[in-house]
Amino acid sequence: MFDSALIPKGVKRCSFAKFFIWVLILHIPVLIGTVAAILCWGLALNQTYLNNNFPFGLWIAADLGIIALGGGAFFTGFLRYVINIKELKNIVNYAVVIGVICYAAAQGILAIDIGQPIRGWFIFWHANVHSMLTEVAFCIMAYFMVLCVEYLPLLLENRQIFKFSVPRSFAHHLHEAMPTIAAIGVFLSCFHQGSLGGVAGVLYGRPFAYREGFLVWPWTFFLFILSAMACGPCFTILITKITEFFAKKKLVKKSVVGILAKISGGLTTLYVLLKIIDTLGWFGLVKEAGAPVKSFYANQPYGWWVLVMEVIILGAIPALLLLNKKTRENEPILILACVLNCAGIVMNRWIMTVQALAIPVMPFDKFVSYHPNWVEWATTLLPLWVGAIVIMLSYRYLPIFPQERELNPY
Amino acid sequence: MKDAHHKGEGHQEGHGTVYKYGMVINLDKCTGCGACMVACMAENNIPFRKEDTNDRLTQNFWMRVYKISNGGSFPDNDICYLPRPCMHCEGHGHHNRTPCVTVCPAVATDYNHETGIVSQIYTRCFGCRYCMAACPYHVRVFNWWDPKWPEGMEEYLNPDVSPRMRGVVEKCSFCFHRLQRARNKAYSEDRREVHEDEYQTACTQACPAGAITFGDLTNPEHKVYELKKTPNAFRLLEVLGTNPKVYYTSSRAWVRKAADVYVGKEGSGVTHT
Amino acid sequence: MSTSEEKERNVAGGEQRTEGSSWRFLVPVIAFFAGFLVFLCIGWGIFPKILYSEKQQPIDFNHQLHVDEMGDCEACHYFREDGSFSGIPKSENCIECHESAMGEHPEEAKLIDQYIEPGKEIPWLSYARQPDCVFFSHAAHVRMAGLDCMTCHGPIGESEHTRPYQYNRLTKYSRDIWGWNIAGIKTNTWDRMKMDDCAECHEENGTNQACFVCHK
Amino acid sequence: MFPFAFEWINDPSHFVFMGGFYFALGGLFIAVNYCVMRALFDWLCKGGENHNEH
Repeated sequence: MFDSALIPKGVKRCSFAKFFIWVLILHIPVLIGTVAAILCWGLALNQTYLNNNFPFGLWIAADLGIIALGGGAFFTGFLRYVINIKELKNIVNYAVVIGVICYAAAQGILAIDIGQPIRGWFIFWHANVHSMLTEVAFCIMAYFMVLCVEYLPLLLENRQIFKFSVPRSFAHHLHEAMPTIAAIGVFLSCFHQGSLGGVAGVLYGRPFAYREGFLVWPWTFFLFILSAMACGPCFTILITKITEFFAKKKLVKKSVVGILAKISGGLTTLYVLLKIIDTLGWFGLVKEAGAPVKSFYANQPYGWWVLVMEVIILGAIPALLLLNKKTRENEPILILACVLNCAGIVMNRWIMTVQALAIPVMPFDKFVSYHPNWVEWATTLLPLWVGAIVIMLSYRYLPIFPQERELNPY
Repeated sequence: MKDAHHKGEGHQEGHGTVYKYGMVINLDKCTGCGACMVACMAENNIPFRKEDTNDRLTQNFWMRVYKISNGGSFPDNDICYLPRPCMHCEGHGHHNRTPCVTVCPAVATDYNHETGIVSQIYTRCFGCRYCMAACPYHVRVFNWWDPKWPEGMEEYLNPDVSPRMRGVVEKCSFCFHRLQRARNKAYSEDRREVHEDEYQTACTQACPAGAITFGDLTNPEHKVYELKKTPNAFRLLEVLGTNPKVYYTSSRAWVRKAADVYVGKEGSGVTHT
Repeated sequence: MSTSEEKERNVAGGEQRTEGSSWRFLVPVIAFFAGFLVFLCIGWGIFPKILYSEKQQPIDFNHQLHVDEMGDCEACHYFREDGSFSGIPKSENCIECHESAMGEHPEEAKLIDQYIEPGKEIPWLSYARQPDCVFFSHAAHVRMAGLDCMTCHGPIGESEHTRPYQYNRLTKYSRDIWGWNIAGIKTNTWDRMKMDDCAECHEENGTNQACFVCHK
Repeated sequence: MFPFAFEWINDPSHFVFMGGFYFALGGLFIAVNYCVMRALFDWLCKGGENHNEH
C-alpha cells in the first residue's frame, strides 16, 4: 500500500484509495459548513435565524451539548489515571481523540457565534471573573490545551515518528506525567462543565432557568457536571461502536466497554434522581412566587412532553438499561441506551438555552418560536465531518486501540 | 468594581450628591403615538433598515411601546400602551446585582453607583449576547447588520452618541450623553450638582402627552420622587428582584396586574424565585 | 542515523574535545543573537514604519511665539458658554489678528494666502483626538479638577515647530494615543493617552470608575 | 487578565479565579516542559546507544 509505512504494525487497514475517497466525500459537507461560517463572518450574524428574542440558538445549545458529550475524555482520564482503573487504558486514547474533537468544535462554534470574533480575546484580557461565561472560556481554552497534550503522545506513537529517540522518550515521559496532566484536566473540566450549567442557572431574570444554589453556583452547575460525567462515557462507547461498525472488526473488549457502561449507568441514575428533585423543587419555588407551573409549559412546542421526554424517556430509561447487567451486556440494547442517554443530554442543553429564552417572562410578551436555518445547521454539523476525518486519520495511522491486534489476529 | 465603589462613596462629600436616575411613566396618559421611539432613535443614532421596520425581532429599539389589552370583548375591551426603556435595574436582596451586568464576560457593561445608570460600551462588547439572555425585559438588542443610514443622513447623526458597529449589543442609556453635557455646563459654572431640567432624556421631552417624568429618584425636589410613591405606581416584574428604576403608574387595576406574571403575590413584596 | 546523532552530540556536548567543534558550538549562540538583532531591528525600526503613516500639519505653527503674545492657552483654546471646549481654533480665531500680515514669516503668508483670503478652514491634524467612543470633558479636568494643560498635552506650548502627525494605518488614531515609544514605556504623564492612563489617574484621585464617566 | 491590568481588583474572587487558572496553566506548562527536558536529557546522555530501552 502507498502509505503502509505509516500504518501501525500488525493491524489491517483498508486500501489507501478507499480511504482517500471517503475523506474526499467528507470534504463536501465540510466545504458547505466552511461556506456558512464564512458567510457569518463576512456578512454578520443576520445570516442566521437568531434574533433579539433568541440571542442564543442552536449554536449555544450545540456547544453545551458537545462539551457534555466530550466529557467522556476528562472522566475516562480521571478513572484511568487518578482512580487508576487499569482496564480503561484500552479506551482512554479514543476518549481523548473524541475529546479533542469536541473541544475544538465547541471553540470553533463560539468563534462563529460571537458578533465580533476579532475581539474574542477580550474575554481573556478584560475578564469579568463573576461571569459564568468567563469561567467557561478560560477553562475550555485551558482544558483544550490539556487535551492536546494528552493527544500528543498518541501522535508521537506513529510508527515513523516513534523511530526517532527524542519523540519516543518525550512520549514516554508524557505517559509518566499523565496522572498530573489528567488531574489538571479534571479540575478544569469540572469547572467548565459546571459553569456551562451556571450560564443558564444564574439568569435570575429568567425564572425557567434560574436556580438557587451553593455559594456562587446554582444547582444547575452541579447537575451539569454530573450529567457530563454520566453521558460522556456513553458517547465514547457510541463512537467506538460506530468505528467498529465501519472498521468491520472489534476494537475494544466487551469487558472494557462494560466498565464504562456500568459507571455511566450508576451516574445517570443518580443524575436523573437529582434532576427530578431539582425540577420538583423548582416547581415549589415557582408556585410559592405565585406563578402557575403550567404557564411554563403552555407554549407549544414546549409543552409537558418536553419534560417527560427529557427526564423519563431520555433519562430514566437509559439509566435503567445501563444499570441492569442483563440489558447492559446485550449489545443492541447497550447501543440504544447510549443513544438515548446522549440524546437526553443534548435535549437538556437545548432546553436550558433555547427553551429558557423562548418562554416569555413579561406577561404581555408574545411567545415566539425559533428554528435554526441552514447556515446554523451547516456550521453546527461542521465539526461532525471534520471530527470524522480526524478520527479516520487517527485510526489509520496511530495505535489508538491497544487491543486491536489481540482481537484481530492475522 | 467593589473597590471603585468604595472610593466613590468615600468621595461623596467632595463630589457632591449620588444620584439615582429613574423614570415614572403614566400609562393613563400614554396614547401610543410612538414619539418617544422616534425621538430616541434620532437622538441615539439608532440604525434602521427600511426592509424590516416592522420586524420587531431584528429591528433595534431602545424605547419600545408595547400594546397590551385586557382581553375583554366590546364594550369591556380596554387597551393600554406601555413604553419600555431600559429599566436600569439595581438588583437587591441576595442578588444585589443587575441581571445583565454580572453576566458580561468582558465588563462591557456596568452599574454606575453614582448615577444608577447601566452602561453599555460598544467597543468593549464582542457580541456574545449573554446579557440579552439575562434581561427579562428584552431591553438589550443586537446589531445584526452594519449600521447604514439613507444618503445624507449621516450628517445629521448626533455627535455625542457614538454609532454602533455590527455584532455588538446596545441598549437605552437614559441619554447619558445629556448628563455629560449638563455636567460640563455645571462644571464650568463651578458647581457639581445637575439641576432637574438640565438633564432630561429625549423620550421625556418628546412625549406630547407628558406621560414620562424623569429625574433623580432619591431627590425629594424632583418630581419623580413623589410620583413613584403614589399608590398606583408599580414596576415591571417586581417579583424577580431586579429592582428596576423605571416606574409605571396607572389607575386601571388590570394594567397594574398585567405587569407581573406572578399575580398571586401582587403587592406582597418581593419574592425570589 | 547514528552517525548524524554522533555528530550532533559532539556539537552539543564536546567543546573541549577538538578545536573545530569548540567554535562550532558557538554557531547556535551566534545564530540566536543574529536572529535577535534582526527581529529587534524589525520591531523597533521597520514595524513602526509599517504601522504608522505620517502627515505634516498644513502650517508650521509656532506655539511659543503665540503663547508669548497671547499670554496663556485659554486665549485660543477657550471654553464656550455651555461648558464645552473649543479645541483647535477655527480660522475665524486666527483672523482676529492675522487679517493682514503682521510680519514677514512665510508660514504666516501661507495662512493668509491659502486659508484666510479664500475663507477656508485650516485642516489641522489633532494629535490628541480620541476614538469616537470616548467622551472627554475638558471642563471636568481643567475647571473642576484644576489640571494643567501640560499634564495631558505636554510642553506643547514651548514648541516652535509642529511635529509630524503620525496615525495608525489600521485604526486611523493619532500615535499620541498609543504613545511614541513602541514598547509602550511611559515616563511623563503626557506620553500616552490610552484608557489605562486615564484609569490610572482616575484611580489615584478616587474618581468614579464607571464606564459611562469616559465613554459615550 | 493579568494582575497589572487596571481592571484588576485585589479581592477574593480575582485571587481564586485567576489563581486557579494560572495554577492549572502553570502545572500543564511545567509538566510538558519537564517531559521535554527529560527527553532532551535522555538524548544527550545516550543518544548513541540506539532505540532499544523501551
